[in-house]
Amino acid sequence: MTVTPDVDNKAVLLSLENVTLSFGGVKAISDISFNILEGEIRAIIGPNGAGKTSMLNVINGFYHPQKGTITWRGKRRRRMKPYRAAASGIARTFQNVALFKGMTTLDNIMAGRSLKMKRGLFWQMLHVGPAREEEIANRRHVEEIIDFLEIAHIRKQPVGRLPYGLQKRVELGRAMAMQPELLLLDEPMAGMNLEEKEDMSRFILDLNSEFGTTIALIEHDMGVVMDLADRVVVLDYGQKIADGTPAEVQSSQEVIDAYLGVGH
Amino acid sequence: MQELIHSLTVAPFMEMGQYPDFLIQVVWEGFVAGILYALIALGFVLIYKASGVFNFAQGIMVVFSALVLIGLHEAGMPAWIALIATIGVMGILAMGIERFVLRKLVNQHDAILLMATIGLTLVLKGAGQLFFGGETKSMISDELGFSSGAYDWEVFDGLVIFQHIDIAAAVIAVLMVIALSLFFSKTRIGRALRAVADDHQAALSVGISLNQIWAIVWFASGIVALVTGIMWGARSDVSFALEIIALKALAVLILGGFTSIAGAIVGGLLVGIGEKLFEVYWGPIFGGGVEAWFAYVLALIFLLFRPQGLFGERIIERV
Amino acid sequence: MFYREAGQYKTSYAADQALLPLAQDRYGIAIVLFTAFVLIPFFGTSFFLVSIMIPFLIYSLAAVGLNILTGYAGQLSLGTGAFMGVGAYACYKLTTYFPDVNIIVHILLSGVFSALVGVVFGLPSLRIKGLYLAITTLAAQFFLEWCFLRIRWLYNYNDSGAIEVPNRDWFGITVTGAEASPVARYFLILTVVAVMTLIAANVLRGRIGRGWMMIRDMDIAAELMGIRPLRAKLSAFAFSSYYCGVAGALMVFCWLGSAEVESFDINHSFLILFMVIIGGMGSLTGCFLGAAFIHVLPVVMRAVPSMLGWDILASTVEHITQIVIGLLIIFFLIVEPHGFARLWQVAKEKLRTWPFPYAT
Amino acid sequence: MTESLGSLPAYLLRNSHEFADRVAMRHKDLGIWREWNWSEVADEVRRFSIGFAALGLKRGDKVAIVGSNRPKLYWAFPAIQSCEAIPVPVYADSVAEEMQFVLEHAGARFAVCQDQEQVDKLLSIQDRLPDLEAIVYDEPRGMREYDPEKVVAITRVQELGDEIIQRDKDVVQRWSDAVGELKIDDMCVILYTSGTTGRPKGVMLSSRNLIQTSINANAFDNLDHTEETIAYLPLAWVGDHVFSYTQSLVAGYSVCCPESLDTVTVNRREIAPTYFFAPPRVFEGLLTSIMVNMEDAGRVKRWMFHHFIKVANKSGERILNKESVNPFSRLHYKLGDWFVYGPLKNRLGMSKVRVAYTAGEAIGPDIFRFYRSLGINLKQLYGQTEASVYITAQPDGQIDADTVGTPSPEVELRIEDNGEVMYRSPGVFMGYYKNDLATADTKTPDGWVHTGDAGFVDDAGHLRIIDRAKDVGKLNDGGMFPPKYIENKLKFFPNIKEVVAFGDGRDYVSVFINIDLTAVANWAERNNIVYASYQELAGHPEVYQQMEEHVRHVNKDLASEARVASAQIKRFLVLHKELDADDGELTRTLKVRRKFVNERYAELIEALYSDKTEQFVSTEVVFEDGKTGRIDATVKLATVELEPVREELKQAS
Repeated sequence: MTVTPDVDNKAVLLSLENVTLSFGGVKAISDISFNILEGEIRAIIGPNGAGKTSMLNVINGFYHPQKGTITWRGKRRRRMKPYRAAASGIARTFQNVALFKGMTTLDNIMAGRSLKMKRGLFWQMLHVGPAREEEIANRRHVEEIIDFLEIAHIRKQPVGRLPYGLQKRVELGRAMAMQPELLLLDEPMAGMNLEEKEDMSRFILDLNSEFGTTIALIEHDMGVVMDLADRVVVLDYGQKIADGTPAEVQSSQEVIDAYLGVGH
Repeated sequence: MQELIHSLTVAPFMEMGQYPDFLIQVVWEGFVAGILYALIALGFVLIYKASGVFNFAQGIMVVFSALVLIGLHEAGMPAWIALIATIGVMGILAMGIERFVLRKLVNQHDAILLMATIGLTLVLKGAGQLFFGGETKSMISDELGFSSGAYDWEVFDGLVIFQHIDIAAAVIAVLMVIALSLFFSKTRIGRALRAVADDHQAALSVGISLNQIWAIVWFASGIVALVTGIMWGARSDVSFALEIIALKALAVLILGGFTSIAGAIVGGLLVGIGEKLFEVYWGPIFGGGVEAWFAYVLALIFLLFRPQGLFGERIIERV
Repeated sequence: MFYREAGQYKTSYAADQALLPLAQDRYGIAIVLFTAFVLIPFFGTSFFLVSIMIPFLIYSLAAVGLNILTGYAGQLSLGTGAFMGVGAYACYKLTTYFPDVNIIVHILLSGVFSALVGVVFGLPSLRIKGLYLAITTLAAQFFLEWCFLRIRWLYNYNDSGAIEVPNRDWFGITVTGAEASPVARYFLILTVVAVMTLIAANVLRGRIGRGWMMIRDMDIAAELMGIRPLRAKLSAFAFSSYYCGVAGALMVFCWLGSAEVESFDINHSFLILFMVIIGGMGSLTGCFLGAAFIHVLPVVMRAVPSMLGWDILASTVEHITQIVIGLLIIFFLIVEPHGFARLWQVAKEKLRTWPFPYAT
Repeated sequence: MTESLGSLPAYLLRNSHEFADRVAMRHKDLGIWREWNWSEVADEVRRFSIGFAALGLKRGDKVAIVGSNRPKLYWAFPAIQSCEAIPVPVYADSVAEEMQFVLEHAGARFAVCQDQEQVDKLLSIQDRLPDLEAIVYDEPRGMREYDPEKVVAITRVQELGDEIIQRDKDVVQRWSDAVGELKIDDMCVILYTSGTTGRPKGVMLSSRNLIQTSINANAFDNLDHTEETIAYLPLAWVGDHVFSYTQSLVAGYSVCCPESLDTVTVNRREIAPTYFFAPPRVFEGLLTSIMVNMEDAGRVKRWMFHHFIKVANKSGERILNKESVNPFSRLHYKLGDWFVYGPLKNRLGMSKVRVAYTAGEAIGPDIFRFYRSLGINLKQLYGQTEASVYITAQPDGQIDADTVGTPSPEVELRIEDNGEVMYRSPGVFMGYYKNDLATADTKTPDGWVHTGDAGFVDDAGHLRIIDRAKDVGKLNDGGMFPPKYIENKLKFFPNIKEVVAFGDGRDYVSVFINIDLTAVANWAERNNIVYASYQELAGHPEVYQQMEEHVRHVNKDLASEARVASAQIKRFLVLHKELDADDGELTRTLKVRRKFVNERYAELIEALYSDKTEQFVSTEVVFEDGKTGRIDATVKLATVELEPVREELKQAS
């Protein structure tokens, strides 16, 4: 198994080697290797049940593969808890929006700042001095995200009542608030109309170019993937069947078979 | 220190070996208590299985049904008529609960349904005290035909006493479980009830509405409660303290799982026998009264190692 | 309608994030505080203080404690009564060992003990969720009740098995025990409750409170945002139990005067839970509304028959009260599962958007 | 009369001393209102200006300003003016081609843009703008990869200014001196009028025009430095220029920029302006949404609302005009104020409004009275870019929905024989930039300006506008045909959005009607009327029936007025598509381009003058994404019976 060589001499941010994950004998991912380069937009595609979401779950420490190694920033990663993955700079969004329904847009995005806030109970109780300064500094950061995502008008609305497209946007904002090095997006455009998809694509591209955030995304809309991604990895039945630039992947016979054959 | 370890680990077992007749007696007592726990737990399971409602009021239903029975008898009804009338009351109660509580709360969060049954507990408790008084009463066991005698068994140079009522309780419990099993597997309604636990649509195709099913399971668990109440009342007294004891059924459920009838029985016996043994052989070391918390602590410890219960399957969390 | 917001703009995040960003709310709270601190002690009879205000405030504090755990952190608990008991017994032992130390210090310290106990019983929460957790808190309830009964050291080996509160002074005024005047006790409780409520509000709107709510709303997402579930849940248990503990200490020292194990039984746990349900999960205002309702309703119901000249047994009234509260709980769950707090919130929203039906 | 200073930047410097600590500008940015007091604004402007000069800005240069209401763009005006250069604000929503014309015509050397969108628009046409040397922008988002020589951040320009100030301490003094020496009669801004026909014209205004007009306007309404206003109308529009820039500078009051156009309503509520301007459309829209919202309110609340609105109708205006009202009515109104008017004004963010104006078009009398009856001092004014806004305005207490008020201070008014209104004032413009012909057509050598509007002065000395002078036509029977007059009467019905009337040189009057989608859709929903598209809704028989009732109502109105009695509407149709600025049917300020509509819908018009009952039409349209397509429809034509005209009126005419 060869690992794709570095493109443009970009450093490898994350690499998975021979990763296998199974649930009670059912293999969700079998022997997959691929890497994500710093600053790129990497797409993971494949038919339903191909193991895409499991892949993300492995990357952010929610599932622990039975075999294989994960290397993060050149260091081999041990079995870790999701919150440790978060602390090391991996953020994500979810296929079915997983916002904190009882909170406002603002609080949801503030929630993404949890790791950036440190002040202890004493100051929190008084809500003065350092705790307040910290709160305000983070609020400012969050406001910049709100501005970036153009959601100022829903700032103080509870997220539960927002339309789906806006919820997805808030969720992106929440992940952005973590200032991650690697951002995992699980079908960021599922269930959106054309206009919303265009907006979301623009945000993803801007996010990548303005802040240099590395992005790995799962997406079904091939048009979107081809427009956004620098490189694409294709999974089918838990196995990698192609890896390369959008153009390469599109012309791969195996990919065509997987999509047409399965009748996707 | 050494003494303490000794009294915790060695002494109880030595005692058991020394007086096996006493041990048998203790286990039997625990077994009967366990059956009663199991019966209460069975009421929970019936309702939980069919409607997903965690019925906190099961305990008070036991007390309430027993009070109704005694109350009706005191009002002049012959025992058997009173029994049938009580079954009628439990039926009306079940329909009322379905009509005025469950139907209005359909599709609500589990916790809300739980709390509704806590509210129901208060209502039944208040109503029970209002109509029948708050004082302790004794069950009309003689009138219902239970003999108060005992069967003595001489064994290991000692005497083990089996109260007739306890034997009756065990037998009735067994009969009841058999009846319920037959009901579930052989009757149309029973099959519908089982189906509803898995798939609401499937149940509907049998031609019974969800509302009817709820009323039926509440009625069924009402009858279970009545039987429990009679047995319990015959063994001791009918009082509202029973409600607190009934909470132990929750611990039973944790051991046995929320949806398994077999689990409820095994769990009930485990708790019943376990707490009696613990109380008798280890209780004195702690100063007694450990029965009050043994079931819960057992459940808690159990949960830490096997959160899904004895018969549950491991759940894979999905993102 | 009363909310005339036009012209209230914020020029700093501090102002925007203030507890009460609307001027009308600030006036409202000022009026409430003025009533509580000035009008009530000045005009209230001692019956009113002792039978209504003091228990109301203590229950409110306990409800705040439970609401932090259940309403904000999403961990259902049925052991509130026992945690209150830990506070009360701890305070009693502290006054026994350190009779010269100020009673306020003891009351506040006693919460620390219940916080510790809370953490111990909170440990299973990492692996156990929802209803299962409720059952482990039952374990805490019954185990602690047993301790209060069987560990005689806790009540200084006296024969009654009860703890008796000594008279203690603060700035020369007796605030606890039989000799303390209702007004003095009322002031002490009011101050503690007001300050602790403010602290709770501060914690809840900050990093820690947000962490709890994240765990409550979507624990997996919270963990992927870097929240450590164990730490968040245990801190909620600790914080909540601290409040319950202090409420328990106040209950015995400033209200009941003496207490035994029955004062902290499971019925108390339920009582506080009802306050939280009826008041509203996840709302501090709701704690006070719920406590007022659940506590005051029986007092009113007791008073009504005699006022109307009906000759009804006290126990009968009590049973009817029980039925009414039970029905109200069911009614609320059906009509407004989020309790008074939501009703208040909706009313407030209506007043803000008046005359329109909703915000535009 | 107050002695005026010589330039707008000079007022800024005065304010920085006189009102140093008072808030000059607020902007809701990143969730909170950021504030700048006058001395901070002066400092920002000074650094901006000195930096701009360092970029090469010099006397006489034209600088385009493109964007929405942002503090930095407002500061660009004095910064440019203090370099003796001329700011040229451009409508931010105009498409690249429209922008190209203005920038090319003005010969702009620089442009100040709000954000990437505007910068991209300019860069897309830069080949055709040889004069354009550099673009300065406000918001840095997405601007990373542009040529730093040609595209510069305002903050960078200000840093440049700072660096110069650091190096050379005297530069500040020199700058202040230069500001002091600006000539009051020099041109200080060019405002392009969007013009209903033809290319936009650049109206050159001098400092004197703007300053004197502002002093007069402030005096007229007693506006001082305590006012608050919210800036949300296009920067390039003379109204905003005067209300949010020159009047603010002269009076020293604060201007607040909303967070975005989506949040204007909320932001207005937060700020609660004391001085407020909105075109009739905004007031109409607000009223419609109030009524729609109240439909959803509970029974009691709705009853209360309608009851108290009736009360307000009866006595509200009289109370506002300080007329005598009996104590009972006064009390009743007071109650209404507590329950309805106060909260309503609060929701609208108009609780503190002292003076509100509307202008630009006729406002429906009912709408106008509605706001006044709530206690909002809404007034009408009549103005033009060429007059630096003010020609006439309604003085407090002399309000009539049908007039536009008395001549503003120092304005002379006269009516030509053909009914056209002419004026002369200190605000009269210098001329059209690079268009002497048009200047000569509009402005007489002795300073009188043709407004192009027909009107008359009533007995009370108030001006009444009937229509555009050139639009007033003649029917074949010799009767007068004032199209706008007719159109407005119809447009005052809330379910009608736009109307185009025909009749000049015809036998009778007929109209196109555009339904108001919000109002009609709401009605349809409540009456369970199902429709798939705008087109289907517009053609619905019940909609036609409603429209016919409206037309009858208007006809009754017209029949009662001698001069227009013959201009009753005989035939009408409901258009199958909304008139749209993107299709060129409306101007950017959303006025109908009559000539264009005439050509585009010629077949429909002809059909109105035949006995056809329907007509097929196919129209090319531009979609939001810029693509074009066609809409086909068969439009129904309806005929209405005319109202009888009373004999005495006939004779009078």
